[in-house]
Amino acid sequence: MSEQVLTYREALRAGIEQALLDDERVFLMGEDVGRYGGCYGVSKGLFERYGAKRIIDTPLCESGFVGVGVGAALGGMRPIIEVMTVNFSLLAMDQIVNSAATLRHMSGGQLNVPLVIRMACGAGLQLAAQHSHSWENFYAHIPGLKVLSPATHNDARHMLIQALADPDPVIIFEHVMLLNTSGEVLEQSEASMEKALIRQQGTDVSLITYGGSLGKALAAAKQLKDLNISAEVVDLRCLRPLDTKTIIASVTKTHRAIIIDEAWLTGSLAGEISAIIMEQAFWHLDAPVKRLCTAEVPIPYPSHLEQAALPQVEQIVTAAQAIMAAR
Amino acid sequence: MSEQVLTYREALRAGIEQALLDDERVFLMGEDVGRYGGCYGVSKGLFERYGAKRIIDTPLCESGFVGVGVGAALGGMRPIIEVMTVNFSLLAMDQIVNSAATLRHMSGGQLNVPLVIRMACGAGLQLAAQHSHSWENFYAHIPGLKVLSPATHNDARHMLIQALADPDPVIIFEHVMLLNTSGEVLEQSEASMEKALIRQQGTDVSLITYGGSLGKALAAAKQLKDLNISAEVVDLRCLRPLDTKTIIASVTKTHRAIIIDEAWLTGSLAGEISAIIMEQAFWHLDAPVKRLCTAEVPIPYPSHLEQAALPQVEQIVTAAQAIMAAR
Amino acid sequence: MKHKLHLDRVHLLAQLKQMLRIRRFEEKCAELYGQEKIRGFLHLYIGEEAIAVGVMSALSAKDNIVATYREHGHALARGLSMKSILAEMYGRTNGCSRGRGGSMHLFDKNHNFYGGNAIVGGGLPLAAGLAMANKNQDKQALTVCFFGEGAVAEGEFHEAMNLAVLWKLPVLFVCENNRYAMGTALALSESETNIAKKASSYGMAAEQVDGMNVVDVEAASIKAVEQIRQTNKPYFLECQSYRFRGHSSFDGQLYRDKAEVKLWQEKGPVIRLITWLKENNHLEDEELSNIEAEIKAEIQAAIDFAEQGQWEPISDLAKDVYSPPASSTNTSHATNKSQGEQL
Amino acid sequence: MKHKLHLDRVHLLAQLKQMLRIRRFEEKCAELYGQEKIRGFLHLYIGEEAIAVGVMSALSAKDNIVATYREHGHALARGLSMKSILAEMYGRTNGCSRGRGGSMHLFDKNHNFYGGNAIVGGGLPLAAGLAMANKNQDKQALTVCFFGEGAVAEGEFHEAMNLAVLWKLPVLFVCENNRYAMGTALALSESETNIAKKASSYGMAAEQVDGMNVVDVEAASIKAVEQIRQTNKPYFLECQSYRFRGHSSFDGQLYRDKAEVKLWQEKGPVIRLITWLKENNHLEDEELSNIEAEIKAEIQAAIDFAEQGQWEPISDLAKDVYSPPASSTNTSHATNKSQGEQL
Ligand SMILES: Cc1ncc(C[n+]2csc(CCOP(=O)(O)OP(=O)(O)O)c2C)c(N)n1
Ligand SMILES: Cc1ncc(C[n+]2csc(CCOP(=O)(O)OP(=O)(O)O)c2C)c(N)n1
Ligand SMILES: [Mg+2]
Ligand SMILES: [Mg+2]
Repeated sequence: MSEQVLTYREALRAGIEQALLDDERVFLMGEDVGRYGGCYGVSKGLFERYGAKRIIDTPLCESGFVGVGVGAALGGMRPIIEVMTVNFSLLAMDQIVNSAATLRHMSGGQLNVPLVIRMACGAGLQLAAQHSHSWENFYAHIPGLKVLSPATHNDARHMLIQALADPDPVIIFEHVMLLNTSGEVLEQSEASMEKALIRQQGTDVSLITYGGSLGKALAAAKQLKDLNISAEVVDLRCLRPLDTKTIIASVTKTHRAIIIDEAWLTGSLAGEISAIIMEQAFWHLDAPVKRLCTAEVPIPYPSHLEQAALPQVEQIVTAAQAIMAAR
Repeated sequence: MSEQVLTYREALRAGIEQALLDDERVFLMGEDVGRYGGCYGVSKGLFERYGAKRIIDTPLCESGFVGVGVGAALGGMRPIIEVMTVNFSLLAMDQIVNSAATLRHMSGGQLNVPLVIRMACGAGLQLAAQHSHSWENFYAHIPGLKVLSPATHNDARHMLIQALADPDPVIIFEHVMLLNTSGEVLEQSEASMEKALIRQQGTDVSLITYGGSLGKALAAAKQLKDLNISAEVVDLRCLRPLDTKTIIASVTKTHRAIIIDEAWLTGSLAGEISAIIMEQAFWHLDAPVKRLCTAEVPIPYPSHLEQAALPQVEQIVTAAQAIMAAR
Repeated sequence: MKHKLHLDRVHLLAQLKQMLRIRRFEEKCAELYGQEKIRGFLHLYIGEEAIAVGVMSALSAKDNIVATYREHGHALARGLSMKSILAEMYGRTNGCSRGRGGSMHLFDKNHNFYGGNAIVGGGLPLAAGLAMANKNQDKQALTVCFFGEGAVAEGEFHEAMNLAVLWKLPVLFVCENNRYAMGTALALSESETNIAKKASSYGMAAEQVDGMNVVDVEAASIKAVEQIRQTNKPYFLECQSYRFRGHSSFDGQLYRDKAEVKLWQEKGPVIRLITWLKENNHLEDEELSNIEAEIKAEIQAAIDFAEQGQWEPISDLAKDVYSPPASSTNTSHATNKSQGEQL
Repeated sequence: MKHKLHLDRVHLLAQLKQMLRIRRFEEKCAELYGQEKIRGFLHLYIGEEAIAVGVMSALSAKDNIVATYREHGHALARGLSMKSILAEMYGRTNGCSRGRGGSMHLFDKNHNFYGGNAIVGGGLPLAAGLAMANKNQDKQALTVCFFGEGAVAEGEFHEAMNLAVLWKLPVLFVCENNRYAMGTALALSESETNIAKKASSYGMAAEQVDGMNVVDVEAASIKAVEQIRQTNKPYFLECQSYRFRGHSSFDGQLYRDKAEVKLWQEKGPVIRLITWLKENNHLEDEELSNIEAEIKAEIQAAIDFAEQGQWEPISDLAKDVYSPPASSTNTSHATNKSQGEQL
């Protein structure tokens, strides 16, 4: 099977392009996705190739154009909506949560909202308090939504197509720090979009993570190997529904878990996963599950403070050493 | 100390009235708080007594009037903003999260936003999928905010005053099913607003809860007594910051915990509390912490389905029995 | 597909009957609410019937409807059966939303009736999106979006108006200006109280119409619908009206005078049409009582139907939160097997 | 407090100097960004200097300012020191927001400078709220709110316009219409491209002004400010302008022609004022180079100041997320002790 090395940005673009080619009901809509090429350059070139009917620049009105997307999906289209970044998605949250997510259930199963919403997320670019949020957990809380977090280039390439094949609304989070990185892309996805994947096999401790933190977990696993600690790295991939089976299988094998999550600690998905392990693998644990999350502050601008706020590789390594030493 | 029996609604109103009398910078603003008397009648009579300058009816524009509240707080006023119900608060969430919560930190400590936002919340009135949300967890996730959940009549009476004394933005959740209930009101609050309180002492299992579920936990505790299970009931009161000390003290005493939370399970505050117990009291646990939350569905209209979705007293009793029997 | 305004007797009697169906149905709903057969919020349309009836009679079956929580009238006028509507309000599985939605969330895909939205303003962008889908797929259909004048202050109103005009979307916006949003009078909610003028500031064709006169509403709607079909551009109707009852089941109506209500009741859409028909000898007392009798029977049948409806079993609570899994051929991932082989 | 328009030479030279300070400062910022001294997003105001300078010169020290992420010019023109602004962009504790905010979040309470808001449209309701506080407390101050034409499509714009007019709030809304929101031209974002007309549809006093002409902007601002102080009602200025640089540090500017940019650059506010002054013999080359030299020195001093600034210690990361605990007398709860006694 042929492989390709692409940047994460290119992989996303290739996914969008495939979607546009595969299905004429698909269109991409959002602020500056067209003539500008996307605020992070993801859709560059698509406007020129697919035209204004399929690559739609919207005015600044998040609630408005997301609502239009919901309506268009109801009406038989397959919209890909780009909300530039999750930071602005609060303005559209009512449409996503009160309309897109509820319509099927509250209509007694009559309606479908086959909508995909893409958002950039995460910190690391020194964009400060209003532009650095990790709010995957807000959307992962909502019944009726599915939430994806492609952490690898292959998932960046293929998850959109999987999301579009799903008849229900799917939110995809694209971490800004991944965009410029390069990685391998296969011809197909490695698994259904709802499956967590073991990115590194290990026996001593499970590092459970997603999105922008996967790379950190893998780097930590590498360092831990030199310290004779065998870390298993679980990439959640899908944040709603959670692939509980894979999480529990890993923890019942390693008996220890550290969750790495760029959200603020309190109310993070990391807490949810810790609670799930508590409920389903308590008797298998050799030590309490540990969470490494972002410090509970609005992200400050200077790099040293921003990085101090975020979970880091060294912290994972230290935490893994500590968890191995526990009791 | 003199006591009074009031409905929860009356207790809230008495708190607002005290605030208006205590401080002329205080005003109440929101949709229909004035001439209509508040969508749930909380502010009935205040418009007549305090006039249009202090009891301000707004047009329907949640983002707009909450933003006005943030600005007015910056400008030296002490606004009490009523967002009719948490269901509509998504429309104002950007102002709350990106402005009110960040301004102090990102201005380097120069600015303060002494704002109180009240919202009705919760299910039980058969108002269906768009009007029954329990989203305390969204706000409890945000650094810079404080989040209160008065579950008793005394807290309904006094927490607003405590919130107004705080120089930072505070969100208060008022569960709709409590409004018509009557209870005792003291002349003062029993504790600072950030303290969790033990509402029922016990030794076997901690029932940790807040808001609309406190009554259910207390009812369960009563039934459990007859079953020879001594349940301790922890009323969180403040959802951000969490009073971790009180939670951990209770669990290290009882060695077992059940968290009752009206939010949907995944990503609920219940998960956060379970994770905190995991981290801080793991070695004290005799059984895994259990969560009782709302079923992960948009709340349906018919009573039997709505009630089936919500945590119930019988489930708490059963869960407590099971947790006592574990291992 | 072109509708003409019929001012003939037969048509007017049909319109009267439609309005009376809504009126009598909702009067019964209020009663049933008192008996706790219907629960939750109940928003009555009484006084505003001419709007739904007038607008719906200008539409074709392919057109889409987006309404609010005050939508019994729209559902009835659109052709949803009274049975399925009442059963919905009873919360039974034979209701139009399987009982899941209740009064505020009536849906019927067969009638292109897209709810039943209880977030004020929430339906406006949605309607624009349906219109976009129709336009892009060359369906010769338009979308009608009903909303109250209170929604005009919401940001969604603004965003939807702009997008609809900017993108030339075939939507008919129908603002039901009943002068109050809960207890807030229009003058307290809008700096510009002429809503049609407000709409036209977006470059939209817009007009005010007497929402208490079903003939006027129908005439304006026919014109609007024709123009939309010709131009594919949006159109805005502000229908001036009045809600005779409280906002919902919980409303002391402290914010308005009884005298004001009475004044408006006197020019109500039903009484007005009856009076005109009678004065012009188009309506005999007997005809009217026949209509009333038919409606009464229809309501009784609806009650029987609702009463006989099943409660959804609790085991189905989570059904339809998500669609059933798609057939595996639809997804583009390797099977676990081949994945194992790749690794 | 009443400002008069001074067309005398001294004042015009001062205005020129202010605009040049902004221009040269930002040119240096672009350079420093290239050197990675400044990070994050950097939105340059180059081309639009006449707006901030013209408006600020009509204000008093008590008035409040709310700006956007493109606010270096506003901060400078308002009187924040160049040092504290640059140090902020360096992320140092001697910056105007202690280094926490960076380019997009300049704050200075002493100058009533309330940011520095990076959510498009987010500042509009906030400004209305500040105005409400001023009005209710009888402070003789108004609030100026700057925002781009892109913000006009946001719901917040609509909500804030309505509230400001409805409640008669003393705000001056200044729309900086630089014709693009990132890469989206005005005609693609607004169905009505006359923004002042749009504002006036809310019943607001509104006018368009040439935002490339500092004298026009100042004159219009003085008039607006006077009217606001007299009537306590809002006022709207649409300043027509152009951004000479890309939207931010990451912008290939594929969405517009170089020729278009050049055309606008030729009528730029700085070149225009210089040309006029020179043609009228109000400005000698030497004076200009003196001004430039002063500015150069000021910039160098700012760089030195910023370079010498401290990094906030990591231990202070969470400082000021919340205020320090209030003294216990402020809260109305019994102490733990007395509570124990009660129970
Ligand atoms: C976003 C939002 N805010 C508030 C409410 C509560 N609410 C329901 S109806 C209503 C009044 C709406 O008035 P209007 O739009 O004029 O419609 P009418 O009820 O008069 O038909 C309010 C405030 C809501 N449902 N949604
Ligand atoms: C709510 C929101 N949506 C999107 C963005 C991303 N964004 C930042 S600036 C901008 C363009 C704003 O244009 P305009 O209001 O005209 O101001 P200008 O940048 O031209 O000064 C966009 C889309 C944002 N910051 N906030
Ligand atoms: Mg109304
Ligand atoms: Mg612009």
